[in-house]
Amino acid sequence: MADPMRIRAQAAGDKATIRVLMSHEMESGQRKDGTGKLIPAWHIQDVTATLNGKVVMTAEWGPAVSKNPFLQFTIKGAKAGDKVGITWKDNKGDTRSDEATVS
Amino acid sequence: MKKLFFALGLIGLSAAAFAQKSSTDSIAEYRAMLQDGNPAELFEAKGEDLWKQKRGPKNASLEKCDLGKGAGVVKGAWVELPRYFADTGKVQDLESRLVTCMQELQGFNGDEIAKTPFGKGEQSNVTALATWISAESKGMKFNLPQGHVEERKMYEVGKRLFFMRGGSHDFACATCHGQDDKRIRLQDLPNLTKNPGAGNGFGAWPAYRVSNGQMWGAQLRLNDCYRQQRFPYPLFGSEATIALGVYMGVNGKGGEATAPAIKR
Amino acid sequence: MNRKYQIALSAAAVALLTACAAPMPSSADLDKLTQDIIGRSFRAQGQAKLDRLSPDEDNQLCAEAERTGVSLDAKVAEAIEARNMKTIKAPADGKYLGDFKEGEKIAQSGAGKTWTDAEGSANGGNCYNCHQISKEELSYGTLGPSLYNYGKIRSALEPNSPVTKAITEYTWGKIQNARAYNACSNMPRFAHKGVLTEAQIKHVMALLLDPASPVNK
Amino acid sequence: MPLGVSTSLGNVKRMLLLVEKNPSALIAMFNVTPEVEANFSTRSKMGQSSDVYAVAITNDGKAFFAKKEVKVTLGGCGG
Repeated sequence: MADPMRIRAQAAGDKATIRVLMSHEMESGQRKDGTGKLIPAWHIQDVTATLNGKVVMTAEWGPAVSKNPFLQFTIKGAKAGDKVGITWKDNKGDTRSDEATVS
Repeated sequence: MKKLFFALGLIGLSAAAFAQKSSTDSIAEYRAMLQDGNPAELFEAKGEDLWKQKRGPKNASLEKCDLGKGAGVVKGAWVELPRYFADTGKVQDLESRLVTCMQELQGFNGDEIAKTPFGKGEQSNVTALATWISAESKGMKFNLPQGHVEERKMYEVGKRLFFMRGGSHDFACATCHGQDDKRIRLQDLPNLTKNPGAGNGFGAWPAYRVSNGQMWGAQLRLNDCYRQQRFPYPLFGSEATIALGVYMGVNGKGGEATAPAIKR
Repeated sequence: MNRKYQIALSAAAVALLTACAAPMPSSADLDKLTQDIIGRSFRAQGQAKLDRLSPDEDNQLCAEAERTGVSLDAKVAEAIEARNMKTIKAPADGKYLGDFKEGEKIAQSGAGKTWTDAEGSANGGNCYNCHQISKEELSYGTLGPSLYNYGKIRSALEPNSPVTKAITEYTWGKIQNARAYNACSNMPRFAHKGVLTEAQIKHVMALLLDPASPVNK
Repeated sequence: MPLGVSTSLGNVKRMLLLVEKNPSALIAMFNVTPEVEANFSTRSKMGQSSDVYAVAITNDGKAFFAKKEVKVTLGGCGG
């Protein structure tokens, strides 16, 4: 199973800034291994963000997002104590969900 | 039919564009943008778990490991390493000391770990542990002990190694890191013979490298310096690498620990 | 009586001093310890063999001067320069300039001679790591002086002029073995240490001295 | 390479980040809801210097874009 994400959710005024670090190889499919064989692409495809269980953002990613991806976005109306959930799914079907509380 | 509007100013795209400004400004902007989310945090979390987890043939955690400030004391340990350890009779840096603890407390084979390539197996665990332990000293000031004669000897050996010219290109560490305000390509080179360079340079590793997505400990940092210096391969935890650590760390006394940093 | 007392006192003072200083070895012993540690700390890997750890006399002298901050005795420096001057060879066919476009590629490349480079693969010159050269390349280092307009500002672009001849020969020698001109130069000795071939050095020469090279625009 | 895209436009449905010279040019597409700001940051691999595009697509199907040239330079040893 994939390693946990690091999610920081910080409220300021009537919104919260969400910063996420995900643990993933994000193999581009363009690199070759030691024997010259192409390493198959392996990357996060779908990202979903929820606020207290309700979907507020979805994203589709290509293989060119950096290894151990970083994502920052802002949720309107989120306040301290709210739960922010992030789920990613990669092209091999592996998935990971983590949650953080807005502070 | 969709219409395409040219709407610069309505949409902002931020990216450090090297060509459009002075290169120094662009690089500063690029670095500032990186600071926001340092994937080293992922390794810190892993390292903390590894410290507390019961592992190895003896099914023990590392919570009794003595990093120099007493069994189990993590905070502030890193800014006093490398230092002399009476139980091994050696001056050890953070990574070599961790291997000692993994051997003594958890029953791993220390020689096997030292021989494992960087980023593989238990070696990647050593890096994660070092990342977490260094982060626990973030913001503290370097204060390597020089009270024991072995520590003073290692400083002098480190100094000799730092200035030693060799390999196919006659390079020494000092060739790149012995002067103020120099660059290699666009990269600023810290002067490691004194502060602020020594504290800044030595105090930044372990660091996450964005260009290859790898977490590098101080041992790998030195290893790659020697590679590019065209020297032979320095053994993991070898006395030469530790002596250099003592030399840089003592020169950096009073400098602030910034590890784990994020690098290009 | 008085005298004896004085002697006893000074002996005690000396004893006290040595008690503090005794454990720290002499500089020569530390040199020896460093050699022992080097012997235990490295392994040969790829083309980077252990003989690379045995510095020649030139390197030993320069490293010591740099470490101690005591500059080399003028005579010693001259001897280093004279030794290195002897290694410089004029091009076999008398032609100093190759193709500046090839020279730019060599100046850009930092490849070669590391334990991860395949043995026998082409080496680069690493020039941009330390020098500004063409105006177009923004990513240049500052360890060495700027070489932009190298030939132009030295008035070395006029064919058959004595200035051009002198600058050309000096530049050739400098790239072949920089320490013929500056005993402890940080610049690699490209010909002497087999980093660049004669043909490669000609290309780098052209980058610096060909009137058509972007460097001289 | 850190990349950010933001807009003050209302009624934005989608935001895209593209690197023209990447083998797969589309880096990321964000579906915007009323609960989030049209402002996202992520990081991309870039093999060479290229134009980078940010595109915003509104609910009525219009597309707006901004472009920036990003130069990828060679690093030295160290860092």
